[in-house]
Amino acid sequence: MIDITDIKLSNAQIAWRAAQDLQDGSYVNLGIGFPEMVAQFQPEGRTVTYHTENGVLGFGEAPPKGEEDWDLINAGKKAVTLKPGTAFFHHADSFAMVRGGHLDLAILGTYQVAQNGDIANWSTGKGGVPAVGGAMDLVHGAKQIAVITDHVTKKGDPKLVETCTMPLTGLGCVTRVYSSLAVVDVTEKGFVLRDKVAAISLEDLQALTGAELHIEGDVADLACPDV
Amino acid sequence: MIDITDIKLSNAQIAWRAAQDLQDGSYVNLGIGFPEMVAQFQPEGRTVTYHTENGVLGFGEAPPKGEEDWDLINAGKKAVTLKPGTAFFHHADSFAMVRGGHLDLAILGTYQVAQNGDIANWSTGKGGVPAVGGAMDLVHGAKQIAVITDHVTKKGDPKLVETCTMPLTGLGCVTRVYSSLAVVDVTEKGFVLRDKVAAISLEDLQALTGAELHIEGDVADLACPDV
Amino acid sequence: MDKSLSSLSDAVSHVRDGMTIMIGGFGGSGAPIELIHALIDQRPRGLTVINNNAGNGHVGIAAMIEQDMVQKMICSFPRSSDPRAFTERYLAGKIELEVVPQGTLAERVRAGGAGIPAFFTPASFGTDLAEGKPKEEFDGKMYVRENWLKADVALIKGELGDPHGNLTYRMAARNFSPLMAMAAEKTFAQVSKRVELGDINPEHVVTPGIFVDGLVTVADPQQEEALIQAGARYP
Amino acid sequence: MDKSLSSLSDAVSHVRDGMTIMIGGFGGSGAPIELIHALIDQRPRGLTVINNNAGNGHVGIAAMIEQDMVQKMICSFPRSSDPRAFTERYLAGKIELEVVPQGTLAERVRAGGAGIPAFFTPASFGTDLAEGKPKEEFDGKMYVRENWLKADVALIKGELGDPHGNLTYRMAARNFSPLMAMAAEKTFAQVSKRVELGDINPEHVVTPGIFVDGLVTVADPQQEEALIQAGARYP
Repeated sequence: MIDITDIKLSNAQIAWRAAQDLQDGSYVNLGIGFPEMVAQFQPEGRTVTYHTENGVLGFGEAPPKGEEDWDLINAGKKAVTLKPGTAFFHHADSFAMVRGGHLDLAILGTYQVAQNGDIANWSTGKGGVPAVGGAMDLVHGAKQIAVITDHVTKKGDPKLVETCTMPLTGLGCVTRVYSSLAVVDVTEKGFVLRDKVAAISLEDLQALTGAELHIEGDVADLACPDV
Repeated sequence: MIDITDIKLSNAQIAWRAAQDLQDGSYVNLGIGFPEMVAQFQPEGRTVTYHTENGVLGFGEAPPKGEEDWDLINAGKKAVTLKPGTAFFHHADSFAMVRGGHLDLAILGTYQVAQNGDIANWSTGKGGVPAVGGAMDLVHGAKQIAVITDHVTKKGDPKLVETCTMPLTGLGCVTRVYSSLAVVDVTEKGFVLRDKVAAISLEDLQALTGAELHIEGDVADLACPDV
Repeated sequence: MDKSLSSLSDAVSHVRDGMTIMIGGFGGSGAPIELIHALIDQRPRGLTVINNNAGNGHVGIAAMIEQDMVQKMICSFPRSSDPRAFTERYLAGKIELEVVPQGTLAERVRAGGAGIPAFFTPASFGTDLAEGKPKEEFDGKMYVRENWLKADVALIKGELGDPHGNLTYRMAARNFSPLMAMAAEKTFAQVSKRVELGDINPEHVVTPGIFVDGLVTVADPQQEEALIQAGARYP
Repeated sequence: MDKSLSSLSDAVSHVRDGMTIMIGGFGGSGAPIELIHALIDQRPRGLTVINNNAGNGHVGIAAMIEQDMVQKMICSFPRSSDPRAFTERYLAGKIELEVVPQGTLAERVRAGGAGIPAFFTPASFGTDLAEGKPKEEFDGKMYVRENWLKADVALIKGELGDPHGNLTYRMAARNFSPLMAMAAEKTFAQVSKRVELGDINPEHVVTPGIFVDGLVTVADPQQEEALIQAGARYP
């Protein structure tokens, strides 16, 4: 197995890379946890309006510690803030936005993503208490569904796979993967490699990926600042 | 045929009689046209909150001529007024109130009502332009569906019938009929006579009714003031 | 991000021949008269129009019909006061009509906006309007299955609008507009007053800006009901 | 007509053993802590509770579970911070769980309130949570059929409330409460401020009074999140 410890992107760098693709004027839902980090790297000069499942559109960043208002939280139950233009609405309206295809992009974490766009990100299938939250709605909601993830599990198993082996969240949903080693699109023909970190060879990257990586035209360098 | 010209109630008197049964604290939808008149006779000391399909709850009476605000209308497109406690909402919420069974009572006009509670009040079936409005929603909406109507058509045909011959609005919906000659409940066994105008005999009333009028206990006098 | 458009004609320029368009309003309350008249100036044809009514007098939707722009009306009540523009063409077989119970119409539009392709309602069960539709019993009561309605463009009228497209509505002028804003590919709103970002209390927003693609300020908008009473005609 | 109640215990006295109750809130935001604690004082048993979560710490719904009042939870996410009251009983087979995707949960509650017995959603298609449910294709995409959810009683928290029961909500504390108010046979709201009839602008009403059966004023309500962080425990 190739040791990628020194060449893979940090979570912050993955979030930074995903943030570079945020479109001006877009409406975006960031999944709870790691995906929330994407907002920190939103490029200057673009207006991105963030949606959260519990009924807020256009909220601002986290307040300083001690100044939280616990009636003003996001889906991860973290405190957020008001911004000019914020709107509140109830949960059915919130998921009308999701299910009705009104979001431009949702960025989610994942356990596995398959070459046909299937995603498994809600349950390890190992017992315990099942909990789904908004995951199964979100994967059908936005025009684009991106995932941000390590390229492999802690044990080194591929997270980009031919077929998900973990319990599915949704079928054929994911359109793009930002991993710690590559940016990959999910297309009709399967995974198409767009960017990879310069320090890894195509062969090694393929070896760490559970399904074929197709090449279409140039593969860009996945270069991220130290964030 | 019995001549009922001099003994039958006027429309205003039918509306007055229906109004006597309005319950304090109830939520009521009055169909467009004749049923709207019921509100004028609401007994003193009772609070009745009126709902209209186009998204207003708790509106007040018509404004003086010349003072209409055409953004503040009822389902009949007549101007109404604000009252303390009025609420506005959109059409889907308005029909959630209707369909969800939140209204206590809807009072509607009708062409025919059958002994099993079927109602035909939206189309004469004679061609022209079909138009249904909220009729088919309202008949399923409220806990009680009352109709106010002449007892017979202009040609003298019964409007309370065994089986509706005109296009149906809904099946088994109507719970009470306030007619120009009687108050009739729709029950498991069919029409049950509650009140009748004193000047008509039971036999004559039955002759003007297209289905059997059952008697359960006393039949009260249908006495109305000159309104 | 500023969704303000410089003119009414910009807003309606997205409407092309053969499109399905939703138009807000219930009678004159909430009817976006200026947007409709700007659309008439551009005269797209073969439109399917979704509104509660089918136009009255000679302005608004009735004027669209008189200009032969409308191929089909989807509405609940095409028979309110002076609907002659529609009635004449309908009886002559020159315009199609789909009559939908008012609550079902509202719910179908909401469903279109909310990504719900079908739902069950008791309305119309046992009537001519339920013919050919799937029926099913739930908890001892019969229901009819209805499908979502979507549109290419929605034209609506708001009261306040901010640069992100957040909207409020004036009194009962709200009616179908928040639903239509959700159900159309593109939604354009005329607003009586444009305000700055932050001027609308976030708790008072009725239509969040995500549902609005463009807005045009029309201060002192015309009221359809008043125009009809005055015998107005467009163009 | 004045729907004000004199005490929290009046409001919760309608809850009987074996009932299904909806409780507003998303985490601590909008959780009607005082109503829940008043309910705990009365200790009805065998309840089915519908909420987004399954309680955290030792207050609110978690405290109900600790008092063995809850037979079943219907929720989307029973695994937020410190859910141990639920988790222990669930793993011991002492409490039932129905996990519902969050958007489906919201829509099922709305459907219950709106008289829609069933609807189709794409959420959960192809997953374990769709097992045994009817599926159907619309416009080339697969959907799952879901049924309405109703309750005997809803307990919610509003910001302003007037004598007719018209309510507003504070910021994101709105979440499920307007839907639950529609879907329950009886809805009781604690409000942070009782105002006079007419004090709420009719355009700003979020839950019209028709959906509310009783309200109790709880000025300066406790915030569940703060209680949990402080390690509070009820009773």
